[in-house]
Amino acid sequence: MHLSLPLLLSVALFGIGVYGLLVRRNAILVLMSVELMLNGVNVSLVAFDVFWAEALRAGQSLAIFVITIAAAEIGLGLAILLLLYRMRGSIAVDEATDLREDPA
Amino acid sequence: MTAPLVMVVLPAVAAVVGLLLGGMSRAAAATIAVAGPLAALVVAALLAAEQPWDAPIVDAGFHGVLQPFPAATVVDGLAVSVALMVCFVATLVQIYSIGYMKDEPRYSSYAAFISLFTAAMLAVVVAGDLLFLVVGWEVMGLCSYLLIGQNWEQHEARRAAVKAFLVTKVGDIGFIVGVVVLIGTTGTTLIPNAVQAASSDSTVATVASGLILLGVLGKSAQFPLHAWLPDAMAGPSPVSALIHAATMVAAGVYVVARLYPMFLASPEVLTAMAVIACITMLGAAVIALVQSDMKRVLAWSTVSQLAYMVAALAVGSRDAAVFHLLSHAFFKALLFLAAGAVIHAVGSSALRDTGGLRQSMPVTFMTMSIGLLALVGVFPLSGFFSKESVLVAAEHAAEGDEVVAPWVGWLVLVVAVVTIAVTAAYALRLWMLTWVGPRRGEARPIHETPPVMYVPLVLLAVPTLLFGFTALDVGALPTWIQANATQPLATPGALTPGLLTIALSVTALLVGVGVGLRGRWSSGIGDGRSFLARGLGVDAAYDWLAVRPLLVLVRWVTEFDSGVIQRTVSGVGVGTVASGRQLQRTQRGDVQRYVSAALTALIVAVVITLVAVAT
Amino acid sequence: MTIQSIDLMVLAPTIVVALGALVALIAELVTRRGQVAVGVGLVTLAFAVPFALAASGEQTLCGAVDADCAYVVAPLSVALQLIVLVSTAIVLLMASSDIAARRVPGGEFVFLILCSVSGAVLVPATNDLVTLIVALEVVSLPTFALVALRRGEPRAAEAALKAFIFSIASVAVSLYGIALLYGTTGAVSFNELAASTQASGPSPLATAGMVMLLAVVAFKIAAIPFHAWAPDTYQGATVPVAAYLSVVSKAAGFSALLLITWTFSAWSQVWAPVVAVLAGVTMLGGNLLALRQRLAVRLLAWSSIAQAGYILVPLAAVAGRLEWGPGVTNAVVGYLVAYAAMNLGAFAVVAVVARRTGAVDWADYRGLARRSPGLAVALALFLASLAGLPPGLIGLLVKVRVLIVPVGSGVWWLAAVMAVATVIGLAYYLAWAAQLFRQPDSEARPSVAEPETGSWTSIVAVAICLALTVTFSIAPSLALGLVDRL
Amino acid sequence: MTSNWLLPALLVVPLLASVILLVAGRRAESWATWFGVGVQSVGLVLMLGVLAEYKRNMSGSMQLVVDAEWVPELLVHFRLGVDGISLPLIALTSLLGWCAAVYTVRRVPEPGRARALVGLLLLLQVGLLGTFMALDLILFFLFFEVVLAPMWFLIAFWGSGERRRAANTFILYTVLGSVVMLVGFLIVIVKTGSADMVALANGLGEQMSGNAQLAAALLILGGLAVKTPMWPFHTWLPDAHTAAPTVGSVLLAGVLLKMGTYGMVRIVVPTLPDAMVQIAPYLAAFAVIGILYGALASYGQQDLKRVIAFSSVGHMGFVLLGISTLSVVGINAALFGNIAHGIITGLLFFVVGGIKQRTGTTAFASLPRGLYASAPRLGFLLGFAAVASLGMPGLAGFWGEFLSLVGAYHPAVPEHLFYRVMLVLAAVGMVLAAAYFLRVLRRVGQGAASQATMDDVAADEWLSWTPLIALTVVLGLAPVLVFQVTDPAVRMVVESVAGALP
Repeated sequence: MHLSLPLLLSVALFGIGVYGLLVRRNAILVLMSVELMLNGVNVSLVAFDVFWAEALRAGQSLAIFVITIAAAEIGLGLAILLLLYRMRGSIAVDEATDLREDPA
Repeated sequence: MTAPLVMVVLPAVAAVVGLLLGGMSRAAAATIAVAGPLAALVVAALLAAEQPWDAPIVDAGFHGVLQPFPAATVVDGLAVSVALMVCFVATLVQIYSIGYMKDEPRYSSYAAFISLFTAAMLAVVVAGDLLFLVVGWEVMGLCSYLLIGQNWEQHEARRAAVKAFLVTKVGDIGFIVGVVVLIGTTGTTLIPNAVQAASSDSTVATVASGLILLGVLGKSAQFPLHAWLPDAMAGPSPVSALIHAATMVAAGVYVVARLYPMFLASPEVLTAMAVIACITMLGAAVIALVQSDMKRVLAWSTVSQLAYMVAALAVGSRDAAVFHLLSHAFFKALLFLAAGAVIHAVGSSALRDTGGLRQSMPVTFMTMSIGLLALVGVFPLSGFFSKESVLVAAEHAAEGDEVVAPWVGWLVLVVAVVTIAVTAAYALRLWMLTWVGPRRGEARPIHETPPVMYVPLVLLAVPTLLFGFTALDVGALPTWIQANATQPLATPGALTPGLLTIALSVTALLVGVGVGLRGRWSSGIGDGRSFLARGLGVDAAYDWLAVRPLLVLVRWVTEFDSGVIQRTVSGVGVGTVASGRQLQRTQRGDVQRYVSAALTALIVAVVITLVAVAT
Repeated sequence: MTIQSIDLMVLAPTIVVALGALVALIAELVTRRGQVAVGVGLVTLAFAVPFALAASGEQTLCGAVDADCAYVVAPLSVALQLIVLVSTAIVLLMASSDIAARRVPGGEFVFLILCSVSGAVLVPATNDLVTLIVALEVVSLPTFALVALRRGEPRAAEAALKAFIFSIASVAVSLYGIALLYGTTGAVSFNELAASTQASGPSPLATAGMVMLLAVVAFKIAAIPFHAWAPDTYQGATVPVAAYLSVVSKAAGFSALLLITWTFSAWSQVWAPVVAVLAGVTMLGGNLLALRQRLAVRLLAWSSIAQAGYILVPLAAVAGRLEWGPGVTNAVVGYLVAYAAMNLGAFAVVAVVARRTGAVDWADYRGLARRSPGLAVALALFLASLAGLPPGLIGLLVKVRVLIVPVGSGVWWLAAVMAVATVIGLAYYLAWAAQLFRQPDSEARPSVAEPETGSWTSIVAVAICLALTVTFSIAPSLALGLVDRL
Repeated sequence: MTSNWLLPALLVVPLLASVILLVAGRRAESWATWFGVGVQSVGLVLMLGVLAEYKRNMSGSMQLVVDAEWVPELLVHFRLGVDGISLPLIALTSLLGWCAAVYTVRRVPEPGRARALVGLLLLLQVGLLGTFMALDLILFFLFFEVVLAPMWFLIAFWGSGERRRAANTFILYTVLGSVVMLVGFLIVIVKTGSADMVALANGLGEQMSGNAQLAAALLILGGLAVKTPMWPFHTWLPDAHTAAPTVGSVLLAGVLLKMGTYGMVRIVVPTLPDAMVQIAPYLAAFAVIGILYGALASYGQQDLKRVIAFSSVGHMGFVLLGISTLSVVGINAALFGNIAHGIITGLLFFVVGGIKQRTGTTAFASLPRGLYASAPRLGFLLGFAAVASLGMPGLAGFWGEFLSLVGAYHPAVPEHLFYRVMLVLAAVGMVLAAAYFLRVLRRVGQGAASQATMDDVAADEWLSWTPLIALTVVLGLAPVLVFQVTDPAVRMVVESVAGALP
């Protein structure tokens, strides 16, 4: 299989992730879309690792690290969402705009 | 401290002491005031006594551009004679002022400024260093401003003071730039060396003397910078006598005499001087004819007489000019002091209020008459001889053996003779309106002025009578002026009157008297408002050419400054703050908008870097 | 099978801090008093400093080939570690009164901060992209929790959310960048990457990867356009946490940037112009937005963004004739040291005043000189230093040090932008300083006199910063020459 | 040199004093002003010490040099020294500082707080003296900036009118200028590898390439021009003067403006000769515009302080003209013009401050007339200072202006005809100067006295002003006292420029 196919997949995943990040109102879906982005990265990492196949297998080891990082982020993210829900009653991202500049 | 410097310093010290002890008694102020010029007179006399003087330049300090301790002085006939005159007139004026300014609250500052003026005039007279000359020159202008504005409660005194200072200052631009050119080209500030070097190179001489002439026109009230002198009459009469008749106005002529070799090296400047002198001479005399104020008549007469001196210089005879300068000083000071006495008695200087004062003020009448005769140039008086010497010089030039073209000589001769006639006319008119005929104005007891005022008149009358004879061969004046001169000039003895000139002047005199008598002198006083009386529109010309454009320029500059520059500067500030507010609108609080902005910026960066690296 | 040789002593600073975090958490559970946790925290930090100094020049976590160890301690990294450790100590001192007043749970606070610091100490010594990203994540994640950890302030959660979302987005983008770089060069460790950059020019994919890699750094140092989260988060968080974010996490960001630019110094034509534009925009934008700012913490947020712009200038100057080298790094570290002292000092004073008078708007500082002259003079000095105006000499000297780099390398427009930015900056620093000395207006301000319980520690924090700023002003080479001294 | 502790002492004494005042707390309000006079008097004594130690015959070379490395990373040495160019300015600063201190003893401006005021004046003194003594580019820049904060506080807190805006314009404008100057300095340091002014002046600067010199010179001149102020960068001066308290105006006009022109003579002319030769004619043009513009603008002003502020723009125009000639006479005239302007405008602002204190205003619309009558001595002083300021020969103001004209007649740069046109225009400026000062005297001094009860000059005012009056007369009659000191040093500067002349 030529290297470009997995890369196309990873770009697709990354693109959808970015779209979800910027458009979705629900915070949890935003987190999910970030997961998508990270998985996109993982796919490309593994693909490159197979391509290079060098001694340290750096690509795959980084992929595993990325997975752990994603897990940590989601853990913390959900905690913050929980707090947000308790404080505001809703986890809509575009409603959380109390902190802003007032150019009056 | 050499003798000339002492002469300068004495009145200056008197001035400073007078100012410092401002509030002391009048008597003390008066004694200090008189003591200053008197002491200077003594020193001048001592200097005169020990002539022939050895070294012309008494170098009292180092000179040169960067060590300008400008106290180098020169002692020669010219300097000493004029110094004697200045001290003599100054002392008499101080004495006269004691009486005249009896009820003046600010007498001590008045007397101090007169002493300061005397010091400045003496500085100009004995200056051997160009910078010392400039210092004296400008301080004189300052004192004239201060003294004209002595009673600054009145509006026209304030206006006249400022006008006098600014008009002379306009002339002084030329003077200072001329001195700068002189110092710049010759590299030295010592007058003899500078003049020597300048007269060798004709272009430098023309430029320098042309510029310095501007200053002279301002200070000696010649056309077109003469309009300040008649207005300066707003000052007290003793001031007019000393400053605006005898000394300051003559300083311009003196400076030209001092730098004469340089002027001789530039015929064009001399021709210009001649033309200006003729215009001023005749114009001023005619205007004097229609003045309605006694002092303004004398002021215009002074402008006209100064033109005689400038004309004499123009036609190549420094000695005639200096001779007329000295004689004019005496009789014009006499006339002004006499006029002051009349004003003191009558209470106003307008000719409408005088008339028939012969019996009540005999001494003043006598001295003023002598003065007027001298002014007109009647035989035994000094005025006759000095005017004749000017005519002789003009005739000499007309024969073409002078630096200047012959036609200049003829022009000066003709205009001089005509002016004699007009002078005779206005002198006679003044004499009649003051002394003869019915008493006009409100009747008030007129009595002779106190001795402290008429003694100076008598003392001045003496030189007016006798000074003329010094000009003849037997007299010492011609050799005196030449004595010790650094550059001896035309043959001495040129001052004796010639037959042709005597004939011409006598006929002109008679014509003038005739006109004077026939004119309806009693009713024709006029109110002084007519175009002629107001100085042929020169004041209006000043206004249009200088004052009005200046004010427009000032308004434009202030608007430009507060408008354009100020607004750009504060605009920059306001603009920055406004852009700050615009940027704040990007910070609306929605995190997804933040991230989208960041990512788009990133994409743009990636694309641009790709393009940049690719090329 | 190749076994990695691990020399634990070299990793000591990170390990000590991590252990300290655990001990602090347990101490607070056992003794029920937050102060103890702070005490433990301070002791751990004090303990970590000598280890950091001892580790200079060592390296560990080496793989088969000796060269590419994952953790290499150069003098530069020791300097950055020192900045991080000392700054955190000061932040802890500032936070202790919040902890005492129960506004913030003591044990968790110290635990989280020390975890973050352990990451921050790791960052300067990493030697490959993987460890770098992990270290950066270890620094960032605890801070979001810290921001949210504020009782009685609903907006804290919002602040944490914003910072969190921004962070994960930029990390994801950077990871993608690393993937591309790995894809094109086949290497992850800095040495190999440096070798491959010398070998060949940057391919398009590598260029894209390089620029995307800068995203996480731009987020950490809050450079415009990755800055929008900073003012909201600083305002939402407690003042000590804001101080921590503005100094320690920013220092970690700059450490990462220094390492990245060192690795890719051969491809400087790629990243240098980007950093230059970043520096210019950040300086101008930060100062301009601060001009109309009225809230004290938000103003300090914008000011720290602008200061980040100044610190970027030496790196940006590589776009000109200058090569990457000690001339650049010493300027960056020098400015960072001075910036840490001044900025922490300003935050410390704001912390004290905010706690006592609840002052949020900087107009509430009007006439502070009347009420507590010491604090007012200290704040005035810090603001003068940040502005670069004597008596804040160190602020001026570090700006001169930073300005000399672009002038030397011929990047004229950057020098001009910095000149203009400092003038705009002076405007608002001066406006605030003026408030302090004006006559207090009519309505009575709660007097600052009565000290709160446990607030003496934040006064100590102000004193330390003041001492640091003054000593740096007198002996500037302590700050400017820190790297050469280690 | 055994006595090179003098220069640092001149700096340390006021610095320590201001710190003491800062620490002394509120009870120091009572003795603060006396303490100020004491410290300034010590400064004056130290100054006399420097004058004594100073060897006139070696006036060309640096004396009392102190050199200690301070920040090696920036090549910054704490290097102080004094020579013919800086000695008169340091003396002027010490004297004006003393006069200001004496003046404030019983006349603390409006919101009081004497302790803070005296502290700031002492800090200002440190900044000013430091600027004139520094021999290292960055050190010069540091002291150049030290002056700003105290001056800003003086205007913003003790000023009048919309003082806050004026203070902000002053400090932001000047900081922009000084940062631009800093970039110029950095170019010089980067290109020559040294920041030592003396080495740079003795030829190290000449090795820089043509356009590097030009870039550095333009930047440094730009910064210094804001400070001088040169026309079009002058708009901050009138606002600053109208708003500043009397003492602030005196020091602002008396000494702060001289830092700009001193910087030009000390740094730009000797270090960047090639660039200076190219820039000189433009500098002359701007100078003359400044002279005419200043005179015309001050004629149109409606406030006494603004008139004097614009007159300062005019006088500094003459100083700039002198510098632009790059000739021995010209630069000597410029340095003398600096001192004379400092003394005379300082006295003018003191007198105007006295008038403001007695009448409560300086605006022509509301000023009472007839000052000569209501307060004769104060009126005399106003007249004396105005006459001195318009350049009356025999007083100090004349030599600076006159000799810069003589210098302009024979400039070292080739464009002689252009300079002669400038010379004539500058001379015209003298008349305009006379015009606006006479307008002031006529409006304020003369006329019927409308405010009868006005107390005349008090004893402490006399004490504070007499040194200035005396110096105006003494320097007017014997300008050689200053030229003796400045001439050797100026010849050194002109020599270093001579190489660059075609």
